[in-house]
Amino acid sequence: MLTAGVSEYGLPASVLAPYLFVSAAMFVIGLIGFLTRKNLIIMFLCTELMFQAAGLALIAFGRHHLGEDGQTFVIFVLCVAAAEAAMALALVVLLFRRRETLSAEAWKELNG
Amino acid sequence: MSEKLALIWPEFLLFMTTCVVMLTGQWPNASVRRLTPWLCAIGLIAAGGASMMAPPGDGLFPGLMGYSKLLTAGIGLMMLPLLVGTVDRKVERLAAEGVPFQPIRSNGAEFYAFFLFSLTGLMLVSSADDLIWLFLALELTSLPTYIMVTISTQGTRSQEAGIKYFFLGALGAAIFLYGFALLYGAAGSTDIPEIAAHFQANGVGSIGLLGILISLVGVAFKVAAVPMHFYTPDVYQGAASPVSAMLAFVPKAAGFLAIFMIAGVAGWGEDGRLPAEVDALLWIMAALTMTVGNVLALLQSSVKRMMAYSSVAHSGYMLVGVLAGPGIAGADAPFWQNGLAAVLFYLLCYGVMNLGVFGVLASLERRGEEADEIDDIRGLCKTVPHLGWVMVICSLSLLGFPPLLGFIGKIGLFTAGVSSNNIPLVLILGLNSAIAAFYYLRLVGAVYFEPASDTGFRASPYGSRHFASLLSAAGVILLLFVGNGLIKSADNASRPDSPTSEAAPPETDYRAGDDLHAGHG
Amino acid sequence: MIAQTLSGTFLQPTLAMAPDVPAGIGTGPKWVLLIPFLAALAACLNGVYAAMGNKTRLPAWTTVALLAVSFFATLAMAMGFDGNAYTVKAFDWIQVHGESASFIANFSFYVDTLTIYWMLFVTGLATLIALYASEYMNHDLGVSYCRFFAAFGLFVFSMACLVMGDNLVMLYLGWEGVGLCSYLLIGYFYKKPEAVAAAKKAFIVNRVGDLGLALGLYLAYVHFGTVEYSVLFSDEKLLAYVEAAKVGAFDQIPAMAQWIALLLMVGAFGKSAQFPLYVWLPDAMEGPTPVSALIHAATMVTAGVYLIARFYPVFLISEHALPIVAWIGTITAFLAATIGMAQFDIKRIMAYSTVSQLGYMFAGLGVLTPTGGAYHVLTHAFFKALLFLCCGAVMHGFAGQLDLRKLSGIRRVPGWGIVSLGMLVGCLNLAGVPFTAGYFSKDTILAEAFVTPGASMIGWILLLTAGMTAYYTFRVFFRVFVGPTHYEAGDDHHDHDDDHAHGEEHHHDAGEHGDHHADGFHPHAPGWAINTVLAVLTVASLAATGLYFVGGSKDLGYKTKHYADTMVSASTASYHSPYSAHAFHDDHHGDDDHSGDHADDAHKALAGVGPRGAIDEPLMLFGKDPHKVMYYVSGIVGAIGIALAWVFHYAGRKTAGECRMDGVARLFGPIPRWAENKWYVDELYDAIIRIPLRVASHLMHWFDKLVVDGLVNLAGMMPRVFGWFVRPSQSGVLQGYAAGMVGGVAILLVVIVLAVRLGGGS
Amino acid sequence: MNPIWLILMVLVPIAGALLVAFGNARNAYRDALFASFASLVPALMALLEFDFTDSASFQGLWSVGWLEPLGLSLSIGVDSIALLLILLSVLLGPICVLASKTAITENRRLYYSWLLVLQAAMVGVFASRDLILFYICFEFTLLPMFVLIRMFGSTNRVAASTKFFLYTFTGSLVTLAGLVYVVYFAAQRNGEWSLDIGVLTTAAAFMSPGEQALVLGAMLAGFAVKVPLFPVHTWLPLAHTEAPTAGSVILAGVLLKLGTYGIYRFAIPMAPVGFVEYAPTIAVLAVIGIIYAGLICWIQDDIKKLVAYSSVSHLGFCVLGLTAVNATGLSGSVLYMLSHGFSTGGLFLMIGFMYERYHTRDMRRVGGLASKMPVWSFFMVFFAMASVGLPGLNGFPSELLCLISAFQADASWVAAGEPGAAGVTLGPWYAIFAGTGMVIAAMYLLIMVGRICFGPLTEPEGHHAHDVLPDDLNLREIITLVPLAAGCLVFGLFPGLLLDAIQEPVNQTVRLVESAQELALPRPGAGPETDAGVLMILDEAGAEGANP
Repeated sequence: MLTAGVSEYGLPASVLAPYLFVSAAMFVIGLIGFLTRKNLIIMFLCTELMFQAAGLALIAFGRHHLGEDGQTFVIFVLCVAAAEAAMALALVVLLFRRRETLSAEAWKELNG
Repeated sequence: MSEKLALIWPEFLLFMTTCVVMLTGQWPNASVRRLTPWLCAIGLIAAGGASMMAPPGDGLFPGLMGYSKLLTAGIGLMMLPLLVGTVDRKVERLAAEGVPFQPIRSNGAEFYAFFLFSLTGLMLVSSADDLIWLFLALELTSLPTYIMVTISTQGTRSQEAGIKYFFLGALGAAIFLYGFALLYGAAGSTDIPEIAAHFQANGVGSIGLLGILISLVGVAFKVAAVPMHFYTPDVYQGAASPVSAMLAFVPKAAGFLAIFMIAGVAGWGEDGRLPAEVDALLWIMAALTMTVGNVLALLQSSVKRMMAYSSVAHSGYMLVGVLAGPGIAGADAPFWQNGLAAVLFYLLCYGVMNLGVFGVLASLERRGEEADEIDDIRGLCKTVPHLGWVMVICSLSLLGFPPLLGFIGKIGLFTAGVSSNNIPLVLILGLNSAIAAFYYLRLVGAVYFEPASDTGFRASPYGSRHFASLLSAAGVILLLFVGNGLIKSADNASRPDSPTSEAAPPETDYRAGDDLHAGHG
Repeated sequence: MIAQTLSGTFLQPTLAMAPDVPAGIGTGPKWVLLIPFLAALAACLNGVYAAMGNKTRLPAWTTVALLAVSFFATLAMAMGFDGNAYTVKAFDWIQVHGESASFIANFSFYVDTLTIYWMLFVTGLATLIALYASEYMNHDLGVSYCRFFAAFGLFVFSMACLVMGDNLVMLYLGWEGVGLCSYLLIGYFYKKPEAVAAAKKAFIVNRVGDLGLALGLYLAYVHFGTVEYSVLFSDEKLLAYVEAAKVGAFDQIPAMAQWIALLLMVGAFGKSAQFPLYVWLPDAMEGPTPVSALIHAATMVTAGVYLIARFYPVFLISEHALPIVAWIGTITAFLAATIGMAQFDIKRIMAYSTVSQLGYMFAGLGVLTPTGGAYHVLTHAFFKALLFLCCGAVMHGFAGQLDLRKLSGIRRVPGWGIVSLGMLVGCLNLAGVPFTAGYFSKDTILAEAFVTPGASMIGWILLLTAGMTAYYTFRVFFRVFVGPTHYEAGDDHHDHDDDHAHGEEHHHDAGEHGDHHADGFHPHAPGWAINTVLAVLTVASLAATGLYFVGGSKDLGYKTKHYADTMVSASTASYHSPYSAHAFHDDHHGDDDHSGDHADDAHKALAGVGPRGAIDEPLMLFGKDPHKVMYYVSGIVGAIGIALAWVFHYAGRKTAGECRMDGVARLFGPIPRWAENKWYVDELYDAIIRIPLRVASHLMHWFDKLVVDGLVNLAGMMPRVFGWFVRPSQSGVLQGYAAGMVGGVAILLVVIVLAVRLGGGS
Repeated sequence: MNPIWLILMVLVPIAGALLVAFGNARNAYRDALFASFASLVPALMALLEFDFTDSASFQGLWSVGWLEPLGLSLSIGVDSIALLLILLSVLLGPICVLASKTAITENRRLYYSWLLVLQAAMVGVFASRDLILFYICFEFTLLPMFVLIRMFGSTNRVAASTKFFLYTFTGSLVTLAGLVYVVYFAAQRNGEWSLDIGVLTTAAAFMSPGEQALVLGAMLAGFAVKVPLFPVHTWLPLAHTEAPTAGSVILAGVLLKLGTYGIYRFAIPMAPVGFVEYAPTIAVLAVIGIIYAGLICWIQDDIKKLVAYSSVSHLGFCVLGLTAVNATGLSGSVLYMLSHGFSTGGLFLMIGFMYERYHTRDMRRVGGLASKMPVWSFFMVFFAMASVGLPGLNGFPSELLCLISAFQADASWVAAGEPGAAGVTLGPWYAIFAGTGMVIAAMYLLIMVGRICFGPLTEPEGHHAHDVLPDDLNLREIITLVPLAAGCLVFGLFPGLLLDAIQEPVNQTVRLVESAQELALPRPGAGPETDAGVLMILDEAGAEGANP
């Protein structure tokens, strides 16, 4: 599959696969962290991990295809991640002021 | 590059307005501050005007931009009066009492600015022809809404809603980002038409397929489709009604446009169907979404929550249209085969009629608190007749009661579903409309038949909110008379690029007759 | 008087048949429509009177006058009849013109001799009884009086439609119409729950029969493609069947055609109160007596006889229909007689005697003598109307008293002479005393029963029944009209009747009451209208005897014996049994002279229906002409019956309440009580039909509520249940949501991959 | 015929409704009466101008585009059947208004305006020549009825109205799917999207039997509920019992007929082969309904529920006639649609008038009214007799024809060439079992009359005279009843007035079904010539309805 469209100078499939594996592992680790950790900040960091997993995949693919698109994409992803981080911190601070806790489980007034 | 800029004139105009609004929103002079919504309106009108003159884009759906942007501007314009008075009440009251205005305490500037940002994002989604662009546009649509939800009221509920929305949104974004990465990996390009062409030429492949599936479920978060729907009721209920009204439209529209593109990448084949896996995914998602949304809505006593679930259900209806695709005949498919056109038209209908219900809730107040429970709106037709009637009309329209706008919208989905041979799904859609009738009828019954309950809710002093509600009800009825043009433009907007093209298409002019683009020369 | 008119004046024109008549059915004069529509007009006018609040006897006079005109129109129709059946159309009624089959039933009338025969006594008796009722009902002047006469007029209209209708649907209209009027008139005293119940019962039981009639109609339509007599009876298929039936080749007749008669028969059983549908008629006596006389004795209940007579060809082609008719008639005759013997209410006795006599008529039809049946209808109409009217007069005069144990020797009460005389004549007729009309008509049937192969058992039962009839008839006469004079007032049925108020005041309980009548109750002797009517009917009943001797004709190509025979033979009911006792009077056997000449006219072709199976030699009874034998036998049997009644109910009787029979009855143990309780047939029906149905209805109602509606509600609940099921996922916990999302996506992806891969992709 | 009359029949009531809704509450009754009488004028004009010699073709055709991409247009036109049903709807208008004068004392404006809106919607249903327009009107009738029951009904009105709405709405949505499928099929076949009923009818006959069966099932999901056919009837007794008098009259008179009309107009012509195939099944349900509902009537104490169940039973006959799919049956069935409204509508009015005086419908508490209300009792007996199917009144011809049609529609008889046999779907057993319904009808209606009219007078405890109404009917009430009673009598004696008018369209439907049958199951030896002939007939049948 991956051979399709591969430039002869690009990252060969055999080398690409470990990158993708790492990327997938990062994504899953992030996911598991998101699901299991109660602390909002850590949860946010886990989403960052997932973003960066995607970034890693993009870079690997970019190298594979020998295009600049992947790297460009990663730059933008980083920007967005930064923006989200800013928002996340602002929100977390706001919430902490209210409840004096960073536990995600403190917020379940709305349900049903 | 510069010719591409021509495509985003509306966004640019909105962005300019946003900048101005950021300033006026916290101007020390109250009368200038009061101008803010008006400035927003001007910006939206300008953006709308510009979108009419926009040239066809070079994405998968060249005509999509014009319609979507105009739709965005139009619905945004309708929402604007509803947003008035959502934030800064205390600040403004104090200011009116002579306390010096403290910009740091005011949220007005951000609120309007974020509203416009979000709309800008939505417009950008419609003009996206690149995965990066799409990703950024989607994020631009969503990020401001996280803040808007959080600041929409002073209570903890908004903050709870905000935190849930933000975190789950981030999770969703991560998922579709990963999907995008896979897509890029499979096709070697981020340019959407190129990816589509690549897939068409070489087959989708397993990585590509995985990318499409993951992107779709990720974007499904935006439209609140099952299983990404969990946040919806909490967020809608926690946010102030005007913001909920916006959430029910803006991210949903963005999500559907993105779904169009991703599904378009997979391509509706010769037989008009998506690749089997994608088809199955959307089929199951559509069926589950409408069913889960409706059955949960049945159990609610909070109108906002009910409307949130109904919003989930409506996404399910629209997914039927996505499944149907642009029709077997491709660019020549008539409207009744064109599921995408049906979705675009239904988005319009939904945006208009949904606004009314939230508008009514926003127009009822008890010491600054908005109505939420169904008890709060009992007997509204007697106490505040105009709001009561808005509620009746919009509920019936949401229910799909003929001949109101919702029914016309649903007919399009029905015909598209039937033409794409998704008859079981159409039956599920029909039965779900019937389930929906249970709770919409409860709304109608509560406002029209039941005696007023004295829960202390009075008509809101913000006349603009009443205006927005009435506008919505009027739209439900009056748009029926111009439905012809609207359907035609939705139809044109959803015409895919020539399905057999190998690469990015040249600019075509086959939409010359499009009335939305009448001014384009 | 009427009988004389009948025999003398216009009998001849009836038979003055043109020898060569063109094929097909002509159109008659429009004024024939007056006969039914005058009656309808009477009904309408009475309705108007009711609306205007009329409180005089105007409704009665209007009705009598219009019915009289109608009667005279009938006479004119009879006299003007030239032997060719014709139709008169009032208007188009129900017409469906399909591509393949058309259904046509017009509101039009069919006139042949059978129609005339029937209409003569229907309109004649109706006029007389309306006159009677004008006096009888006068305690009810006002809206009720109008109501009575409106229904009366409507009845005559319906009866005219029944008898004169030119198609089965018209017949059905009349059939149900008379049922309605019967319902309305039985329920005339609508405040009495028994009257309401009886009315209801009459209508519903009749409807069961009507269903049979309706189905017969449908089948006739399907098989013959028409329901119009003029087409149906000249249908070649039918004629061919009749030919086949003549030689007994029933296997050549499709079962479908044979079923028609079996279905129509059910209708006839219902309307003519035959077993097992007879239960409504005795109860129908809750209606005012004129109604009982007209509807439930003389006319309506003979509709079944008319139906079978009219459709005689159709019955002939059915292998089992006529035997069943004969047996049902016989069983009914016998059963009703046994019940009649044990009753004490004189009106009920008359009711059971009506049922019994109707059984005779059916038996007559069944043993291949439509003539006998029709003749008995006529004689019975007169004498039974007379009997009922006499009973009515008694009831009217004695404040509703009808118990023969509480009335005695009325003959000697001043003013009751004509009533008693009328009663005597009626009883003589009913008992079949020699040389009365009833004697001759019953004799015809009995004789035919004995000569028809396989029917002799019927003959014996009927003979026994004749004796029983004589007994219970004279039981009434001997107890009520002769003997020591004694009476008690009844519990006045007529609530509004001030005249009878004193009767009520002085009412005494039967147990303590002695044998005097002088404590203030004065019987209310009948007035001129009642007496006139009774007198006319008495004369007519006697004169009907004469019809047995006049009116015979040879114009049909064979010799008919008397007026009824002539009229029946010239119609679709024509049939002369090869075994017929008449054959012995005829110059030659009917077989060879029936066919041929008149074959062009379908109706006459039918009139020539020959033998059912060839016979070689005439049948004999005891080696003699059965008819003559029967003259003696039935005379003797009647005499025995009367003698028994005399012994047990008259001889030595000192009081109204006690007689020798009481002792005799005890010998039979509980049987008389069973007979008095009508052999518990009503209870039986309750137990096997009504109660199970009612239970079923209740079950269905619960089924409807619980299961059918329950399922609907359950289906309505399903979304909600599903909602409750899904709702826990909305726990409000952020990470729960995330887990739901991720889990959901994972499951979705797995399911899809599995589904598509395992499903072979597409 | 000028389409303006059809349009006016819709617009006049709507204008009236607006007048009432925004007028003075005190004048609501008067204005509504005026409007309902005013709409009789176009009705009369339509009747006069309609060319009955050409009754099968659609007249008064008028079309204006609306949502062209969807093919949705406002196109109207009537054949004689539609016209007669429209006239019935319009005729019931003034009757319902008159009957409500004293019964409705609160919210009069709402009541009368919804009543008028309902009338307009009913006219729209029958006048539509556009499938979706039909559906819109069909569904829209739910709303006014829902309001009438919910707002003006008796104690259990909330449950009744909700059930009524949801039940019929659910069924209709499935119907919509079926209808859309037909449209889709026609569009594929013709290469052109059209919602014109005539075009669709022509094309639909070419659907494969399997498709037809599915489409039939979908259509029945809505129409059978509306009829209502056993076992989907349970909403009706509830709705009837709770509805105000006028609501019950309209429900029985017209709204139920929407179901049978739907079957006649859509299910039969659009799925002819499927319909013939499944007709026996439908007929069995109809027959079960006749007997089952009849027996349930028998034991009711609530008089209104009794009459409501009797509607279920009666409509069974109507459906039976349809399933016979022959000229007799369809004529009988259409006749039933027209005449059932008179008798049952009359009964509901009677019950309403009684209810106004006694505030109970329980026959254990009130009865024997003949002595106190003779005029009322007269009409009661009259309408009951019409309902029983007494010959000479309106129930009879239709019932007769429906039963005959079922009886004659035996395939073996047709094959044997019996002259009166037509149709192949049913057979004598259907008529025999349905015929017991006649006996049962006599049973329950006479028992009802016996209890309510006759016997000793029973009045609820503490009953006192109505402060406005006299003991017996007043002039207004009699005037309300007279048209219905006259209808019963006239259409009983002269059913030809209606039968002649509906003959042509009915025959055409039969022709269409037969041609479709041949198309689906070509006889051996039928060459292309025959097929062409069939096509011609089908096209002709469809073309009659096609808009110019």
